[in-house]
Amino acid sequence: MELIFFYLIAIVAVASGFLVIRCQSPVNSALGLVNTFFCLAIFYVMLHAPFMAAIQIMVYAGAIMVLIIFVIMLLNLGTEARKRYTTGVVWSAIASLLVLFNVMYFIKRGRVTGAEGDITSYTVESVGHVELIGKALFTEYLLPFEIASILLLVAIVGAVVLAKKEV
Amino acid sequence: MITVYHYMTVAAILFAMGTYGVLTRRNAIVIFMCIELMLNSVNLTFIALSSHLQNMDGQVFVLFVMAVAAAEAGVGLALMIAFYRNRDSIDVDDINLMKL
Amino acid sequence: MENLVQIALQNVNMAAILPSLVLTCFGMGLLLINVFLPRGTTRHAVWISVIGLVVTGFFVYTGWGNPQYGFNDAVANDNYTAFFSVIFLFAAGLTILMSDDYLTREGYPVSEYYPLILFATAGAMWMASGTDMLTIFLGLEVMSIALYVLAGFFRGQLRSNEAGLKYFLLGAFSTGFLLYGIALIYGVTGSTKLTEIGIYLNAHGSLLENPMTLAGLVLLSTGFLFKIAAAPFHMWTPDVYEGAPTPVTAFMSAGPKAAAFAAFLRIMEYCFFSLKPEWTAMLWVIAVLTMVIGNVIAIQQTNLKRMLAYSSIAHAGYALVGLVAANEIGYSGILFYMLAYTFMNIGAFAVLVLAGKKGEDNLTLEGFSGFGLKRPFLGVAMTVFLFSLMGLPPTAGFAGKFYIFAGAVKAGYIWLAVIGVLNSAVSLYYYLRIMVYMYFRDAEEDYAWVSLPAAAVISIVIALIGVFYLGIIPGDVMEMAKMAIF
Amino acid sequence: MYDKLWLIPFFPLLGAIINGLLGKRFIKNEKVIGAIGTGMLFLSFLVSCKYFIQLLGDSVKSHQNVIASWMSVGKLQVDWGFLLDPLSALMIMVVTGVGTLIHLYSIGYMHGEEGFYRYFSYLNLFVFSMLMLVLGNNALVMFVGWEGVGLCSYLLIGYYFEKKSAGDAAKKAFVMNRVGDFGFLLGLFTLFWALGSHGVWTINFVEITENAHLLSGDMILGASVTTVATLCFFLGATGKSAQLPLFTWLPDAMEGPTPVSALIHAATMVTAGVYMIGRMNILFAMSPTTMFVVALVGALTAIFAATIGFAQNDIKRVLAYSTVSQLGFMFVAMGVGAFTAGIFHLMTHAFFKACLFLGSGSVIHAMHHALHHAHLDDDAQDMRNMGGLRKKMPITWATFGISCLAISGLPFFSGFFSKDEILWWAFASTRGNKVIWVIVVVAAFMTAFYMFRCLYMTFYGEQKTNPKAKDHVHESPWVITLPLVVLAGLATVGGLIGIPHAIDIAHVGNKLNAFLAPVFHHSQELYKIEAHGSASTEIILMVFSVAIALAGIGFATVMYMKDPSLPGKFTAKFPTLHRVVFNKWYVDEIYDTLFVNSTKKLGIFCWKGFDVKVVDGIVNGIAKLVGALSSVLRYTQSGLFTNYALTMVLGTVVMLAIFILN
Repeated sequence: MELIFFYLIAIVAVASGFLVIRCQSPVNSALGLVNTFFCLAIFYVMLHAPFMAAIQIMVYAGAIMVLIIFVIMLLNLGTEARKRYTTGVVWSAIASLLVLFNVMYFIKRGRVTGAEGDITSYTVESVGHVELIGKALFTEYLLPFEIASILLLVAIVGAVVLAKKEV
Repeated sequence: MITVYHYMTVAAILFAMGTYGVLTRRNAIVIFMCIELMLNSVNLTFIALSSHLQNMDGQVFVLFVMAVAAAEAGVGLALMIAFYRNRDSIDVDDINLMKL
Repeated sequence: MENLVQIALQNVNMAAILPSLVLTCFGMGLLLINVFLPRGTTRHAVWISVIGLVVTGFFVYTGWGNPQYGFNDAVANDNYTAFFSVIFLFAAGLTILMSDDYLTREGYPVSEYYPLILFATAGAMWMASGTDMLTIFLGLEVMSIALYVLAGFFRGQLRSNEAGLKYFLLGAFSTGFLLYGIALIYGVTGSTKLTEIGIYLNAHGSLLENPMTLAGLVLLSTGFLFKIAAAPFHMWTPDVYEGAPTPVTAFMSAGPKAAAFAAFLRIMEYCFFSLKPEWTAMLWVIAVLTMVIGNVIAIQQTNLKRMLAYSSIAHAGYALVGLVAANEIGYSGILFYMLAYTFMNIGAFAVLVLAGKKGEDNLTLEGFSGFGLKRPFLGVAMTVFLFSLMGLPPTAGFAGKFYIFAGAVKAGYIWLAVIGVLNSAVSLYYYLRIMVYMYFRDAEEDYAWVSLPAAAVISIVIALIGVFYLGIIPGDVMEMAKMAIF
Repeated sequence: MYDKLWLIPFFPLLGAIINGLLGKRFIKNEKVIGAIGTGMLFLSFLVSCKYFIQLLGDSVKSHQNVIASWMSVGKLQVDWGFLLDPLSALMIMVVTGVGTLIHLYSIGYMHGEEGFYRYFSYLNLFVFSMLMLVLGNNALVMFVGWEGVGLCSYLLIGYYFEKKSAGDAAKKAFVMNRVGDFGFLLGLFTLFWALGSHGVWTINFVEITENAHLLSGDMILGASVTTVATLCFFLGATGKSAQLPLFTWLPDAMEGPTPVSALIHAATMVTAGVYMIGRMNILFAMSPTTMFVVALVGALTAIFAATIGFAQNDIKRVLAYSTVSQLGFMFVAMGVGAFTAGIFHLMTHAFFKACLFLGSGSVIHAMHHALHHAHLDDDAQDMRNMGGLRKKMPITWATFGISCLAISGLPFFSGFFSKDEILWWAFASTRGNKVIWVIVVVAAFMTAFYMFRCLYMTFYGEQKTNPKAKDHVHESPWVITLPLVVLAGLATVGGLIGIPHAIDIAHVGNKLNAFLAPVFHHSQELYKIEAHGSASTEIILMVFSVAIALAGIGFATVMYMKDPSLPGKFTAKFPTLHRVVFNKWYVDEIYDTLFVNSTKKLGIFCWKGFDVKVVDGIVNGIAKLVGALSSVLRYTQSGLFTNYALTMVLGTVVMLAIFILN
């Protein structure tokens, strides 16, 4: 049952991904992308990471995609002139297929080993995912958290500098 | 039974699709969306692995990847707007002033 | 709840992040002060940021020989970090000093420029000091995002727009590969901490045969090789370097490149030391490819910024030789070379900054006709920097190449050293062309006597001193470089 | 003691800095600039003299003076250090001595030139580099000097940068030198690595000499390590010392001012290759193969350049080819194991060739002045515009003539002793070869011939200068003639320090041989390099070589003194010779058709065909090949985002694929 559900979501995710890369209108691409994000959020729930699912919806689908769609609207972009089927496209297709094959090969032959931790699905349910993430962020990952704040500051300053009409 | 490899396979497919999109599309915004697709496939990999390995590192990593994606979106879209103002296009084939 | 705070505080060790902390504080302070500074000039911002860099330098100095770790092993303020921090600080300082007049001349006296450089420097420092993939990744992103903005800083100029956008798209694309690599490594070892990854890989010998490890290694390398500008991930370099504002190009060619080397070297040595035969073989090919492509294409260039961009690709190739050598001399050679390269390359770019006219259309070989005779100081300075880039003694470039190739010879890579020497012979051709134009062609126009901006001259003089100091007495710095590596 | 050795290169450096920084804006006065440049070098000469004398009286013949540590790599320690031994002591004497004279000469010659300060600054910098090259106690310091002299030569050749040919010549010299430098570095790598594999990490010359025996028996690429390393070093020497096939830059280098040609392209820099072989003589001695190659290349260059010298009318080009040819002699000496003779010839050559160049400079100076005065733009360097200058410029004539006698190898002039010793070793040495001896003898004959041709065309016969300018040719001022006289004196008596044993009637002994013995004897004894033969054979050969020289002079006289309007004085001096010339018209014509013309043609063929087409062709061909590759490769840089991203992906895929396949 779960497996069928997984396949269903996976097919939807891949199909919407296909929309992203094939739709001529940027808005349709964007909508496809939003759909992919939702599918991934469902995966996150299935992987016992409900908080990540929420963040996925809020940050990605909520913030980033809105920004993108906003810019698309702002620039009033029409449909993109389709790239002719030049050798470039064929090369691209070959290249991405090669990437796929390579990575699939490595995944199929490779093994996920790794040191296992103690955060089982049971822990997640009893302690709560938000608390686990929060603890991790403010103890183990305090420095990256602070760096992330600088990162966002840089992005804000940068965006302002670039987009403001007058200095 | 769904294993971590199932998720990783889906992620790999999405990653390759994102790559394909980056290589074939001409609209810079769509290219950026394809890059987001690649980042998301990485996120899926991370969370699948994190869940499988039962530690939080992967999930925290994803959180930061999201922050980075947001920051990149802000700056990237600002760059695109600036380019659009001067060139009246955001077709990457029109980024051709400097070459050879 | 109190328990949580205690746990949080246990991990905090301010000494481990002191230099970057000071630097970001100056960056943020400058952002605030900017509001009150007069518009239309950036002079105050220059001096505040220089003070910030000097103060940071002081804290870097106090940290030497006194390694500090903290934040749950996310960061290490050891000698290695300190050495690279000095490189970043010099790169940022020289860049900032040459920027003031340039920004005014080109019509963008925007003070936000300086905090962005400071933040990029701080990002580079996190890359060098990070001992967790996450810290390194975030440092890389702080640096990159600042650089995307800086490359596209002249928002009214199409060239600058193009540079910024191209750099952004390709940079974000390479980030995807880098992250995928980190994810796969995480899957294999279950950690993102460099030491834990290394220990785990070393302890589980069978993992070395695990294709996922290798895939992770390759994808991770892609991300860093992109930042290093190694072939075949170098293609953004000439376009972006040409289009970006010249001081930004100077900064990009030295600071971020060194930062990428810092992180790459640490990752390779901490995590993948047990995979050394594999990655040295891979990098051998890439180093050769990088040197050849950089030098050969540079021959045909007439735009000086673009020529120096190709030359910077070639120099990345030389530095990679040290990574292939993978011994003490090779590694410390990289550190030394990056410092030397910072002085000589930024120096050369500083000369270009001063030589350029608004719009910089005159920065071509033709435009440099007779330059050396009409502007003697800049001419001599440029000559020295070019000699250093060529690798002639007694300049820093020679000592750097000497160490790197000596490392390669010691590791048994004689052919690599030979290819390197042959390549620097090829590189003479285009460096020499600049000199031929500077000294053996008549000036097409009269150069009026112009007084040079003091700050930019200071930056050239510092670079000159650096080039000669490292060339004539490289021993001390090399000793420090040896103490800095692991 | 020897702890002030650094003063020797320091003074010229100081001069270069003072003139370079202050010359343009603050000093301005030519006399002061010239005095600083010359004075600094003279001080350096005095210090050299002091140490030279000190070394003469010292029983220990090798002294090192380390100023500071330069680099250390593992066990390898490289210092900024100097080495004074008989070889370097002799060299510094030559460099500073001849250098001082040429500086003095330059004050007069460069009078009124734009960039006077620049000239002296470069020239001082050159001497500094040359002294670093000579005094360096390890290969890297030598390399610093090696590069430095190349750089200064480049700057000085291009001194008249307004002329395109000067810029091109400068570039050619620099690039060709770099080909040689590549060989030098490669040799250094090989040596470094080979010694390192025995646990000796060093590039110090003294230590190399001490440990060279470790290398015997080592193989690399199917040849012995010493052969490979020394061949690489020799490639370096061919670049710097203008030997086949890298010699074409030297004649072009004559675009520079004449004193520069005298100092750099005759007396000092071009001999750096010979010096380097002398410095590493032990390694060369270990490899008979390399020694043979050196001798052969030297001999071929000697004869080849001599033939070209036949066909030139530019006075400086004749001297340039003559220099190439004489350098060939030195390499023959090195190649047959006559290290002392090679260095000896280096020294005597420095005297007489510097004198010849300065003499030609004096002539050119006068000609230029006269032509300028008459508003003519005839070529001031073309010998066909000269002739009969003997009376106008007596001092120049006398010194030039003495030097011609010296270079031709007339007895008791300096060239006689050094050249004769080379010939003797080529004939009798254990590493010698009769074929090489024959080639060198023919080259010696030709040398005498074309030098006297040059002398006659310039100073004798009717003055062919444009009548308008004719009377404006005057003797040069004292700053120009004084160096000429001193050098001519040295060219006359300089050979007496190396009188060969066979004719040493007064039993003064071969002073030079004894002096240089600490440097060369070790390797000569160890590898059994000696010249063996009876004194009578030596004397017979000596007489033969004198006869050869006289024959060359005779032929030249026959062919270029045939003019009936010869000054009566000369006719009275050589009545027989003149009668022969005067009466034997047909002989002359036969010579002209059979010998001179064909040789001329050969000369022109060699020059146009080989020099210009083949050698330049190869050099340009490589440049073109790289250029073509470059123009193809740059099209990968299409400027399009898609292509860049595609390349990145493909790069990653290839790396992944390689790991799959492994």
